[in-house]
Amino acid sequence: MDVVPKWVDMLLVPLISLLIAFALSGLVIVAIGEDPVAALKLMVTGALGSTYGWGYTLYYATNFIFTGLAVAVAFHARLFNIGGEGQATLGGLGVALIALYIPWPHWALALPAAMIAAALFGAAWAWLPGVLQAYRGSHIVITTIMFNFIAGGLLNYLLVNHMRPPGSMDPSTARFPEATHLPTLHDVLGVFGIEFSRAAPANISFLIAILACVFVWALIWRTRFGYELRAYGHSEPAAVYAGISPKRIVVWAMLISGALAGMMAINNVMGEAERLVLNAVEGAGFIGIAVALMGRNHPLGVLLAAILFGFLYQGGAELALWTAIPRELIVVIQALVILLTGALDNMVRMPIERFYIARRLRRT
Amino acid sequence: MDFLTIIQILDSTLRLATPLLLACLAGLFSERAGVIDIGLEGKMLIAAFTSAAIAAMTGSVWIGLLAGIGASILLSLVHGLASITFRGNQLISGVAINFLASGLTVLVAQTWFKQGGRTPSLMGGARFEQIRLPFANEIIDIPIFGPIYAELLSGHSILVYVGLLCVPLTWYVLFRTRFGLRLRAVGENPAAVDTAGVSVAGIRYAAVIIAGVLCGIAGAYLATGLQAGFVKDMTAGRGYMALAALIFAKWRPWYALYATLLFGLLQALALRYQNIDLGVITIPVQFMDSLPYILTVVILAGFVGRAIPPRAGGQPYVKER
Amino acid sequence: MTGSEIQGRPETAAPAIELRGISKAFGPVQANKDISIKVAPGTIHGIIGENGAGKSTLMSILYGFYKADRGEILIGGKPTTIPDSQAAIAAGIGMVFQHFKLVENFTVLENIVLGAEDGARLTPSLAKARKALTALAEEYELNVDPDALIEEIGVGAQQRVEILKALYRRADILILDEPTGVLTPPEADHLFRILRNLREEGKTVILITHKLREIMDVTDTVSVMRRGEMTATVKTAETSPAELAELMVGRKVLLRVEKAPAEPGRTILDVRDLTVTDGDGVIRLKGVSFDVRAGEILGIAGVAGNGQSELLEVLGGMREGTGEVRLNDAPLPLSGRGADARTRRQAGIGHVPEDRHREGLILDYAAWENVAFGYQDDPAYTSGLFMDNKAIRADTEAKMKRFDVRPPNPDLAAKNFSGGNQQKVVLAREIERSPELLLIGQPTRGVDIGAIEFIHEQIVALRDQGKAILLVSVELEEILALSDRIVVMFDGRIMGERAAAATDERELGLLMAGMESAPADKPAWQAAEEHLDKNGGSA
Amino acid sequence: AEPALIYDLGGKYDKSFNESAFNGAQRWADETGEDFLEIELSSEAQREQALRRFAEAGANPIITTGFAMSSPIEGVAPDYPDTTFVTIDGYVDAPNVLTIGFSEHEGSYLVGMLAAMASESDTVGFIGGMDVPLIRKFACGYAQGVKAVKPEATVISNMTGTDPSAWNDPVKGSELTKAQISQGADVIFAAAGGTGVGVLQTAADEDILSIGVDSNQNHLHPGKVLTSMLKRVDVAVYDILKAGEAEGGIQTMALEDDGVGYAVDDNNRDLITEDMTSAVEEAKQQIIDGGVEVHDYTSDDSCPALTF
Ligand SMILES: Nc1ncnc2c1ncn2[C@@H]1O[C@H](COP(=O)(O)OP(=O)(O)OP(=O)(O)O)[C@@H](O)[C@H]1O
Ligand SMILES: Nc1ncnc2c1ncn2[C@@H]1O[C@H](COP(=O)(O)OP(=O)(O)OP(=O)(O)O)[C@@H](O)[C@H]1O
Ligand SMILES: [Mg+2]
Ligand SMILES: [Mg+2]
Repeated sequence: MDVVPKWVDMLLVPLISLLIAFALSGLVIVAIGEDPVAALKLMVTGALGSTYGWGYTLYYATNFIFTGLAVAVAFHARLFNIGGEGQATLGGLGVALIALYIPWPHWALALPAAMIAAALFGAAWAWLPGVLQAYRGSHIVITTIMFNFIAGGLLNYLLVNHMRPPGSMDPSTARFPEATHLPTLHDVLGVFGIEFSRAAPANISFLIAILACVFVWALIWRTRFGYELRAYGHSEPAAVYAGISPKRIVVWAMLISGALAGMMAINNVMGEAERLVLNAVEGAGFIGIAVALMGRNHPLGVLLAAILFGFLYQGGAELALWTAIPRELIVVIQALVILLTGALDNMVRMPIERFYIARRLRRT
Repeated sequence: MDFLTIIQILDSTLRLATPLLLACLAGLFSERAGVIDIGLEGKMLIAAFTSAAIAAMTGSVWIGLLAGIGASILLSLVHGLASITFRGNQLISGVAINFLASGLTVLVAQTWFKQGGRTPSLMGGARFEQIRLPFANEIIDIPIFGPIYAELLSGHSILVYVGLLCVPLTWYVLFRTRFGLRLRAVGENPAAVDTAGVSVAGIRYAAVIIAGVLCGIAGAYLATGLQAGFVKDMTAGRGYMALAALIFAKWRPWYALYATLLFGLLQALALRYQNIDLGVITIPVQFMDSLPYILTVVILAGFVGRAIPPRAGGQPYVKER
Repeated sequence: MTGSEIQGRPETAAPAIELRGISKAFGPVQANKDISIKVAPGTIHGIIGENGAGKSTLMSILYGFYKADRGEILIGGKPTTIPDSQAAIAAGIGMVFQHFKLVENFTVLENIVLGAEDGARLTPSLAKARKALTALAEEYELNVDPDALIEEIGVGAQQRVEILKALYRRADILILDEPTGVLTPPEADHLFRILRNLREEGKTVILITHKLREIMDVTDTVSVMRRGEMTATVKTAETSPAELAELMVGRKVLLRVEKAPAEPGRTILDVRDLTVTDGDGVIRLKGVSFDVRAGEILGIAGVAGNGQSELLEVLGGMREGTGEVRLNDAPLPLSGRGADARTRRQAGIGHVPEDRHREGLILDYAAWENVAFGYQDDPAYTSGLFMDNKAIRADTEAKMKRFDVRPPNPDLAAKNFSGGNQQKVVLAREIERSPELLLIGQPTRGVDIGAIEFIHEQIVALRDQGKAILLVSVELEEILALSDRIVVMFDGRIMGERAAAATDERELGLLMAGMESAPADKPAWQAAEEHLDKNGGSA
Repeated sequence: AEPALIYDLGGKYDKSFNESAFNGAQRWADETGEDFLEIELSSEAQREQALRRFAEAGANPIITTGFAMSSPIEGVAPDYPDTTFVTIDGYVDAPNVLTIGFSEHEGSYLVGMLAAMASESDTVGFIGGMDVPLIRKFACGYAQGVKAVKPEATVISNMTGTDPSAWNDPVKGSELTKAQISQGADVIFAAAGGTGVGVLQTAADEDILSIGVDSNQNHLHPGKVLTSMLKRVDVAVYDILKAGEAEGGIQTMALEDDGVGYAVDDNNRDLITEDMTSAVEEAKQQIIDGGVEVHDYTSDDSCPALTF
């Protein structure tokens, strides 16, 4: 019998964890001699106080939705994909190749092609760790970490030696041609007569990210593959018993996970930078872990958590711009959120469980 | 490549392998006790910062070293709390600790020193000096052996020698002491240790704290031995590389030495040569940089001898569901 | 509840162990409820009860492995707190757990020394233990190679290591939790001899089992547990198996299965030379051949770990093997394409796995999701790429009703059903499809007696429909009661085949130890043990 | 409008290039009592956001350091025609972008002469940051200066890396220094941003001379730093801020405008003899007069005095 009701597990526990993480973050701000209330105000106005702020918040959130979904899908098969970073990096490579080397007449044609390329490249980078896990039992956590570093080396090599335009000193590709530039939320909402900052990078990828949430939900909870994936995640011997091939599930779960992580590139590479730079992923692969943990691996949860982290990111950038608080504060907050919602989960859950058990005993 | 160059490269191999070795042994203690530690990186980083900061403020590198070890132990305890006491996910805890360290170090450094997340450069007694081994000057002219002794073995910071000494020490502790027996048992089957009347949590905390001490030394070496001060993210993935070395070493102390020396050599080569021209092909430096990771994947794939981790690794010890 | 004391000892002697009002809950499960018991010194005290009655929990509390929520422990009349196993060891208690607590890749010696070292340095401790071990081995007929790795010795030897561990720590009170579950009957006999020897030396033994025969054989006193409660403590000499069974279950028990003689038809399953090698390269099945015919139940007897699990798994498509297997004369692929559970189901093989928690069910899935488990491809359950949840739910409701699953709620997660009801869900899923061949492993493990009767009836009913049934059980009684023919497995081989009506436990017991017949020159236990040590036995 | 400053990845306190920019702005702020906005980038992907945010907030001019800002400015500048963007070391062709370049080869030439004169082993070293034409321009000027004094001297040249991490890798700087010392170098010029800190440190530890870059780094190891090749980013920044506004265009700061030079102060006065000073001053005049022409690597991607 479940000790605690579902809503406690899904909502209350993460919320309390989150509050503790924020309280600790507040202490950190006090400790470095700044005013946490002022900092919070600045973050809120900077991230949510204008369409410009929202534009950035949603831009970051889009990245995190993709990487968060990637982690969540793998988690359902009990695979811990730490490789979002590398997979998104490779996704960027795919997008860049598509955007640079094919003359597109219109973004509406370039976008699907870029999505496919991003997904394929990301999936490809997740494929080998998946295969090694499935067929050789290599621990996926370690292999995906290794693949992150290898992806960094590969991209570095390509940008420095092959993809940087002649005469440029900066190891980044040329700008993508005009025709591949994606409509921003300014353009999209403009159609409906809604004013939205033209400067902010949030773009049509956000809508694709929402569709990805729906896709993942249906995949996990409605399809036969999702049924098998979750079964495998709960118990591998049971999956074998039911005629579900663990190898197939592991490889496909990683492929889908990698594809989702790779798709992030349509947002940051194609939608924002419009060229491929080094370290374009900026840790979003890791934030995906926090987002999936907080969102309890449910697409709706991932969406909300991604927006929360988008807010943190944009708010943090504002702090760095207007105060002496370094941007690294956000890294600290992010660490505390991962620690409390992910690893110290039981610190919050145990007392609640004890409360429920005591209450049940009193009733009987 | 002439002899002197080889000596030089091996010399820097030793320097660069030291933090990897210490961190690798840290991971070895932790994982042999069944606690997986992705947070080696973070612990090294926070130790690097704390040791440099305290050394800069007190002028004493030894106080700095102690402070660095202390900071690293603190993060170890967080990891212990999450993975031992509260039976959380050890991987996630490790990831969080790495983030925490990378954020906190810069945040505090910026607050204390206002130098863009670094500490002031360390001078004089705030740094570990190079130690000249006895007779190094006298025998340097003896062919072959002279340079090997005087150039390669002599002239390192004391922590390099500490790191090397830790290898036999670790071996002894693990395989020849009561504590080692219990520690290895806890990593294989904690229930056996528990029912034998020994506290699983106690042993695991001890292991995690030892890991903290070793990471502390590794970090302090980076900031006060190898370099003269802390810079942002100065561990640069060494913790992950140590983790890779640990797999490479199949969780054994002497193999850990060989693995970290190999990775140190790769780093030394990559530092010196941008691209290695082999006539037929040119090996790009990025490949050299990635080689430790690629090798680890190959090992993990089981093509070069299988690496079997401690059986209880990564699982919290739960008696009552 | 009365304490007990045995013949020849003064009643005034303080009980070796007294428990007062022990209660223990695991989350919502109340495993022990207000339990009190006295164990007289120098006796063998049995504790009997159904699976899940709380026996292991109670003993683990005594050994400091779990902490009781309430209650008192008295050792030799003195109130003692036992917060951890160290305290238990200090109080002279040793325990051999149902699931051994050994470090697999340590040597025997290291396992014995672990936690009982003499000083910080290991070498002297090991040397000392080696000496002590030789003495103990001689004294109690407990032979093991001190330098062998645990993973390389058989379960019987492992159990001896566990006993040695306790004796090395100078235990006066020895608890054994279901020690015979992993032993062949001759080995069990030897164990009981050792226990009697220990009693002669004045040691106190607590023996947990759910086998009535063993209780009657060796104990002086017996306590009965039911659903977390201690229902009675009686002198063994003054009770009978029937009475104990009633005390265990709470009502009169039918100890026999009613069934008509079998009418075997054509051969359904034909197995030739079936061999299975596991992931570590160990050969688990060594060229097994047999057949199962329509309308009969073939029982596979054997001590756990002698290849029965692998046999079920390879037939069920859960692992690969070599050899030849034909179902209704059509060959079944044993490796590569088609050697999976899905294909086996399509070929008409139903499979009730040995471990419903590990394999048969997804505990977090709702009942309806579990009813589709393994049949997720069934066109009736799917529409395109999607699952047809409505259809599955409707089918589940029907199946739950026919198998009297309680509560009949398809949306309840499997983990929230009792063991018996969980097993009924699995059976309903597999039997309702009328498979040509039903593989069924440990059908009643962890199931209460009421459900056992129901389950046995269903199995026999399926047989009477003319289906073939392959039954694996470590409960010899169950095998004898259900099977029409019995095959005994030892060390991956078939030791022999008997008609159920023409054999008995003694004969099967020898076969289970790998021996064709009783040796003339030495006692059966010794022959069995030596035989097992030499032949690796089971692991 | 407030001016804004965006520092490149090495950070504002790299003791070198970015710090020089900061110093110029600080001097202006101290003198005028006015304020400026600033941000240190911590990743490639932030460049564009920083530009836009400052532009949105009305900052003007927006001064950036490092060639890597070119491409982001190219993308952002057209959206804010009323804002002037300044790129130091970069190049952007847009009406509202001011490109500032320096004659690094000339300054490097002078410190190369000093290195050659100070060297006893006739072997000197160069450690560059990221391997890009700009840094080769330093190296090439330096080598020409060395050869001008001692045509037979050996110049060992290493680059730290091929990506921006090369600007901030003191360990690598230190290792390369040791390697060059083992090859006989006794004066080493570090043109490598934050990596140079490791070079200067190791040179001081091993008791040889080093040459700093961009800012005056003589004080880092008094008596051990021969001189510093000054690249007056501080002057450039100060001038822009002082003027209050900037126009788009291209501006080069050469030897004659004191845009580049070499540093002499109390920390290194004893290292530089009269002879050295007079020789270098003479060469400086000749360069300004056109009597000596220092080859600029970036003009044709080649160097007469050094092979890479
Ligand atoms: N560690 C545990 N955590 C949670 N529940 C447990 C734990 N151990 C036992 N239980 C539950 O407590 C009850 C009593 O279990 P226990 O193992 O004591 O029974 P038992 O009489 O030994 O049964 P068996 O004959 O199967 O060994 C069962 O319902 C069981 O599921
Ligand atoms: N002593 C007890 N007190 C309270 N609950 C118990 C006790 N023992 C078992 N339970 C719980 O009661 C249910 C039945 O217990 P168990 O798992 O042993 O199945 P079972 O006895 O075989 O049930 P069934 O009669 O349906 O076959 C489970 O939920 C179990 O956790
Ligand atoms: Mg039990
Ligand atoms: Mg039960």
